[in-house]
Amino acid sequence: MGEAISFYFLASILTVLSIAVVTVQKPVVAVALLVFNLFFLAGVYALLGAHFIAVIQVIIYAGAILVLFMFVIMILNPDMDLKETGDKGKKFILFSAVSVGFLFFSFKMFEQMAPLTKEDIVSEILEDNTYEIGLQLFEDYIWPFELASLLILLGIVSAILISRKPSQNKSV
Amino acid sequence: MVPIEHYFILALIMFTCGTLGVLFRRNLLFMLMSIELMLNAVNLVFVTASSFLGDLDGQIMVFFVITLAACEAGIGLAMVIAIYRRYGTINPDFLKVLRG
Amino acid sequence: MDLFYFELMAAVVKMCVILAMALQLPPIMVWIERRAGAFMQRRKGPNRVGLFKWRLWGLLQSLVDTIKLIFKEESVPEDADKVFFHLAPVLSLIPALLALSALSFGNYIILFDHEIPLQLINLNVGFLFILGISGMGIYGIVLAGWASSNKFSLLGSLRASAQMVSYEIPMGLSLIPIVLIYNSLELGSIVEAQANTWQWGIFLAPISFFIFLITMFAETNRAPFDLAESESELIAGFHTEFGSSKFALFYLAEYVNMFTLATLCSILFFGGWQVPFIPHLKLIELLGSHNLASFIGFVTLLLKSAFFMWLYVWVRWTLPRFRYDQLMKLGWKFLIPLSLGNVFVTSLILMM
Amino acid sequence: MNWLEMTLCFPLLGAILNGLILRSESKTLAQIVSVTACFLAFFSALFLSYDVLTHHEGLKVYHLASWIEAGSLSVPFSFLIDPLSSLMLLIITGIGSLIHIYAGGYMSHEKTTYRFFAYLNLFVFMMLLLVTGENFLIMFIGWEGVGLCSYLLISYWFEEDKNAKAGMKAFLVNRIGDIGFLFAVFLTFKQFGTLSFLDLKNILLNSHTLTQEMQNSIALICLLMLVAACGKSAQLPLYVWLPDAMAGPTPVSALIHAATMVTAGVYMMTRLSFFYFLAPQIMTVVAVLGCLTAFFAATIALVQNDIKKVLAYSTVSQLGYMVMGCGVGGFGAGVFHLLTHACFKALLFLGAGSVIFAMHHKQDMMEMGGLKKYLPKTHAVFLLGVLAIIGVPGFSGFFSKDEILWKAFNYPVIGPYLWAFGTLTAGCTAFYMLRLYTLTFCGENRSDHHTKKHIEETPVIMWGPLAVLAFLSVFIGFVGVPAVIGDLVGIPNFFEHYLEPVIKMPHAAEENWHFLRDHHSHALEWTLMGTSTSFVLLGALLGFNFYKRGPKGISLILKKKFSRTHKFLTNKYYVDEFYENIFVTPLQEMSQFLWKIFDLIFINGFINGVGRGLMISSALSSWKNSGGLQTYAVFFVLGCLVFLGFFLK
Repeated sequence: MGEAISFYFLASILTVLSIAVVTVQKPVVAVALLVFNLFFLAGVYALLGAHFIAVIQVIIYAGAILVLFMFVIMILNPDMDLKETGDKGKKFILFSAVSVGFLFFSFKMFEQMAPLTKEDIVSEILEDNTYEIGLQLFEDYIWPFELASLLILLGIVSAILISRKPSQNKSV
Repeated sequence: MVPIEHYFILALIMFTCGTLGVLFRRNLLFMLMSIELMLNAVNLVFVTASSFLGDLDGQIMVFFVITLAACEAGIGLAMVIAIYRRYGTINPDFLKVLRG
Repeated sequence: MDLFYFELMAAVVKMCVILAMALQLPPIMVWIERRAGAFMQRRKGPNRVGLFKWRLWGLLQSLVDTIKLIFKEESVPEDADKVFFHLAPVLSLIPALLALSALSFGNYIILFDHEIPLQLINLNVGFLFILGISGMGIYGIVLAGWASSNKFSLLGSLRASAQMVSYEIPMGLSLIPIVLIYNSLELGSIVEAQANTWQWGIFLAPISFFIFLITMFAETNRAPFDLAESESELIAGFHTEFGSSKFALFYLAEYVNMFTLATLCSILFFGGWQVPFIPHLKLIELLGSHNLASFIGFVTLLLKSAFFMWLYVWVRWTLPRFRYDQLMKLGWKFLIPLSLGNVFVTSLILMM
Repeated sequence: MNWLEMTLCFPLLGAILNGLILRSESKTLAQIVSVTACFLAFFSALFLSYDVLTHHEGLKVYHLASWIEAGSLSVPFSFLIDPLSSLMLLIITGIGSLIHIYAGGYMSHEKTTYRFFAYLNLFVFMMLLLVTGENFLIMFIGWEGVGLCSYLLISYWFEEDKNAKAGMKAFLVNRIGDIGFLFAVFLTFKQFGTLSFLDLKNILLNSHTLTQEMQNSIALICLLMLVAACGKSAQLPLYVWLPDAMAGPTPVSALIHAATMVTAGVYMMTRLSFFYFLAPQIMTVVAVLGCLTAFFAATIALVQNDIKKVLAYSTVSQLGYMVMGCGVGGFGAGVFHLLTHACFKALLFLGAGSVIFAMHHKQDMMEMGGLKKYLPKTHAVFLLGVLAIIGVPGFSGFFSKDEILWKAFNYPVIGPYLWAFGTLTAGCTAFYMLRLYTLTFCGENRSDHHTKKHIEETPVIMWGPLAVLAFLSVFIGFVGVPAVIGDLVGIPNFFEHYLEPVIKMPHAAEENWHFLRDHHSHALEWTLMGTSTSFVLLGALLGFNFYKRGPKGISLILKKKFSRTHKFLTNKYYVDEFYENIFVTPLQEMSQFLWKIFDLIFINGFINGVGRGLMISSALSSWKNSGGLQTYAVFFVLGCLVFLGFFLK
């Protein structure tokens, strides 16, 4: 009961926020809304019993990635040109096409999705799964995990290289 | 008990919002944020499936997706800065260097 | 159903207690800071405001200040982003209070045959939650600086957020040895594992403590890392434009954050609510009362936290401020490698 | 390494060394390399011939490697050494060596000569391939190779447009003959399934009767080969390239366009004599063609003023003799004339070269005269050459020419006419050779003062080879003294005997050629010999007397009297103009037409149209290549949706 109420509450907020994120005018507002969005999404994760993922979501997504967005917005000119450009008619046609495509696609998907049976649903092991996640991560997924660390390293280096101002003296 | 479809519908709404944002917002920052939104929608599907099926693989996948998202955001934003420095705009309509 | 309402009521009571504690913090701490500063600098400090003829060492000065802050006129800059200008103090306070709610203040007490843990929300991800939530506090600061449409504010908020993001990494890394040693993320079980005084975090993971202590200061933007609000450079940083109760909220958030980290430090490195040299179970045996033992534990934790709060003040009036590049260099080039090495060495020792 | 490989590889090695590796600026080095190569080849050829003729019963096939193995077609790198090819080997390498030496002197004023010597060596190599090849394709390599070298050497001084054009002309005219050769090769393979000379010879010699189809195809092969021979040996109507080929350096003219390459046709016909015997009607064509060429070229030579041109037409005329000799069934006589002609024509060319060299590359006889006292040695050897070519009894030309005429007379039906024309040609030959000699060496010197001052005898490197050749010109004829004289003085006819194993008549053809075995009265032969000799002497006398005082005197009167004939002859019967108008101009106009209409409009239009169409279509389609990131993304997403929709149905 409580779970259902929480879910629909969070879901309605998330829907509104998701739409708002892509429609608001100012990037800062969008980032703030996205933070809330992710925060509430973490709530949904917690509701699903994925506490570790929820916390990770908050720490990394909300606490780090979106701070980066915030930084970039502040480093760039706050008064930057935010005008939407492009042919309105063409955009509208394409917009409708994509929307209709998504609607059609989702309709078909739900139509064809095999309903979950009671036997499929297992939720016992989900309590306190941080330990299991750790075990799986370091046993079955050790190579992907190491590759992910490499990816992060590459990300750091390339981000620095790309965004670095071309320095006058080559010693730097 | 909330049926699994409702989680999926929520994910679908978020994903659609993200896609439309990527496709129609004429601003690189908004495009990146919309991509984050899309990734999160996917994460939600993973976590939901993982939770309903009692399989932790989904959550581990989310872990990796978040890793990827961190890199993506870092590099993407670095590129946004570089592009802004170079062209003075982050509107992709003005960045048609590869125009045919 | 009874249980549900009982737990609900218990939670409400706990919330009130925590909120009250949080609200009490700034007045007391402000008074302590001013008095301590005066004491260290051989001044008098605020000592006049009292009740009738009792001066009470100027204790009521804070009360008066609070009243002044609340009743002051609110000023909003013309160019400010109104929504975020009003939202920013709240955004910085909420994560602080949320983090506070996840702290474990003591063992459970037994009321009406129900065990009530002295912790508002018990998550199995424990202090990760606290770290994440306190990270969210950045948004309050950043948005505050941005919404003020003031150069100094913007710079201050950029500095603050960069600093906090940078120091979150060594802080998180410094806590990994604790997780490895006590094999848990839950604060309650970590404290229980520190029953023996020689198994406190400070003894088992001294380097972690060292790093945590430094990052504690940096995370709360306290001196010597108070570059975000350094008066001499940026006037007052991100809260230059904030006055009256909004300013009070920032103050509140800062002290709550300080208190959260101080308590966390006590819990992780100094045995939490374990009385030194008397394990909790033994204390229960000695006193014969569960509730009394828990209360003594709670007081012990408060004392330990108070020491760290004092340490904040002490350091603030002792050390000069860092330069910004020194700050970054310390964070990225010293603390992160050190904490990584610490994790490595600790894991190595634990494996052997 | 056996002698054959050495014979073949030395000239090639010389060519590679000179042309590709050393590329030396030094004339001496280049000459030493090439002369050494040629001499080594000559000695190898000597040993090879000796070896084969004494130890292997005059026939040996060297199989070096396999080349083409495709289905039933098997073409190995195999070489045939028999009396004919060893004779050719010796002529080529022997005279070639002498000319190489001479060339060193003649080319001494050139800047770099390594190119010249490399070509020369390459030519020798190709010529050796041609004459030693055991099958059609090896022969064809040589055939094409000598054509290439001839082209390269004719236009050796390619800076002058005239020379480059002459080379081109030679190359193109030869192409016509080469096509005949190729078709003949195809037809041979189709008909006999083999390209090996020995195999073919065995098949045809041992077959007693031939089907009509076989005879027809043999006739066709012979005809096509005749076309090839016409191209290479400068017979009517393809002779036109040879006079122009005189644009090349004189040693080249001596080696390629007198002694060796142009005789390839005669060699080839002799090599394929077993074919030709089986196609008597084609043989008639061959004989008539040779006779006509001989007479035709001789008449043109009567009035030419360029010393080399006279010799060139003389060469064409002598080649006509050889071909006529082959055509009347006297392959031995043809080859004998080939041998003697190689000696005295090389001598004459080199002598003319010496004159030209001394006259500082002036070739007009009208400006010469009286060189006897300036160039005594050259004069002496040149005179011997002249006597040899006109066929003064006792000199080599007499024996070979007379044998051909005698063989021609015996040919049924048209034989006497052939003989009559041949004799007339001999008279003409005597006339123009004496005219040449008189204008060049006798009388007063007509050159300008400047040239006169510098005329001096050529160095030993040039007149040395001439002396050797003069010796050969005089005495080489004695190897083939006709029976009627030989019986008298007791010298047998070595040469006929020598070539006997090569020229064998197939059984099936014997009835057509019975006249070859008929016995004729010696009196008739003596009579004919006397007649032709008197014609020769008459011609010589007239030639000497007419031009005794240079171009003035009687010759001028005659020239005026027969001015139209003279003009006609001077312009070489207008053959070049005829070809120009009938073939070249229409061809050029057709090319122009094809270029303007077909190339420019159709092909270019098509190519450009494709390009323009692409440009238009890409311009049309580039709207989608807007460079707009999000436009791309939209279509990407739509595509994904379509894809998913397809799977979800």
